[in-house]
Amino acid sequence: YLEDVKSQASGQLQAAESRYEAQKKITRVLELEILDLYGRLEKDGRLRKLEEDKAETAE
Amino acid sequence: YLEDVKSQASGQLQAAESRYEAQKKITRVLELEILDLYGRLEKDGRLRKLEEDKAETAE
Amino acid sequence: MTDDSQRNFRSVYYEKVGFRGVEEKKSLEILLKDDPLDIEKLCTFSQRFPLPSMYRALVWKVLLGILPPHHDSHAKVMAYRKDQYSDVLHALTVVRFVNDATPQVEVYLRMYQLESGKLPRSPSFPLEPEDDVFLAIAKAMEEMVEDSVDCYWITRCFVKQLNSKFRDSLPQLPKAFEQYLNLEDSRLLSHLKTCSAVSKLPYDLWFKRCFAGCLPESSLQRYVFSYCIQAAWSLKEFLALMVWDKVVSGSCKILVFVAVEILLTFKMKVMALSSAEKITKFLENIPQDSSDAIVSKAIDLWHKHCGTPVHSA
Repeated sequence: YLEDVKSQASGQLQAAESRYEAQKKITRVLELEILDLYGRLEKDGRLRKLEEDKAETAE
Repeated sequence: YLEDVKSQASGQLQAAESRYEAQKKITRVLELEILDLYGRLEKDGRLRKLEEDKAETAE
Repeated sequence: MTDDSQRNFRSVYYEKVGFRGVEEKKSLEILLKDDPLDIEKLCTFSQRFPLPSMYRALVWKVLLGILPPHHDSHAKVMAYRKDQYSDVLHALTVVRFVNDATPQVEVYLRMYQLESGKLPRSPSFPLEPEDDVFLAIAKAMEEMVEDSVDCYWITRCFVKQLNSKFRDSLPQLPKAFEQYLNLEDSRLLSHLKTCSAVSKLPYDLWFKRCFAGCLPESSLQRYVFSYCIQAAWSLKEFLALMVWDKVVSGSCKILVFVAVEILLTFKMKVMALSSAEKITKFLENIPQDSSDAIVSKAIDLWHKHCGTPVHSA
């Protein structure tokens, strides 16, 4: 009976852990996405700066 | 002793659940950040598009 | 289709869905009342009999470890599984990997990739060969499992089982295929060898995808229609399930016998083809009109060579 209680608990614990692990994986993906988006924003910013500079030089 | 095992199991489960909740809070923060960054990127994109259009009209 | 194979097919299915089908359903119901569930007995049952469709998702979830053996835990564990499903799905929409227009099987693939740490940097990156395997299996699974949470979890664990439990045995299957084909029809094997076709057979389709998308369904429709109604099987699930019940419950060897049976069924055609390319191409697109009995005969063949699993219930 004791074994039974233990195995039942471990079944639940496993599912709870797996839900937590998935959440951790999600965090990692979101972090990477943020880095990527910042990179794109900066590139965009630089690009615009460059174009503005060019426009000024042309004037 | 059985009670002991049961309370230990429920303690472990609770710990796993609170780890999950904590991680989920992090996820939510990151999500908001991503939404914000996408918003800025899109605004930038629209802005540039607008400027390009203006430039074309001016030509 | 010869009279003989037709008779064989019929007898197998009268047996399966007739009175014995009712008995089987009852004995499965008794097994499902056990608390905790006896995984070993459920395995043996699935190895021997096709699962009634109303219990298939439940038995598969238990056998694949998605649900624990204790009935009391099912609701709680399934709630965790649902959370996990919607968490992952939601994250994928946030990073714009999926949207409302994304086909369901692709959603499953992205979820699986995220969970296994293999999500590419961009959704526009080309798919890996293992992704195609996943998609093929998910597509077949989608036809059989209605609930999308169940479908994702079953596909995920099914593919995981192929990559873990069967990782060492799947590469052995081509060798076993050769061995059993030699026992069943050595002339056919020598013909394949003469054409140097043995190494070029569609092993990936057979053994990595477990025939997902390979065995035609339409021919079955007219043929097994009445049986399906009696057994409450939907037509689409019929073929793959007969095999996949066995794979889920722990035998990937059944795949070898399906492959051998395909060769035996199309022996005349294969013998008439003289190049490896033609043979492979033919086997990848089995004609729709004559493969009705392949699976049931394959199961007979499997039992003949490997013995019938003892049902200890």
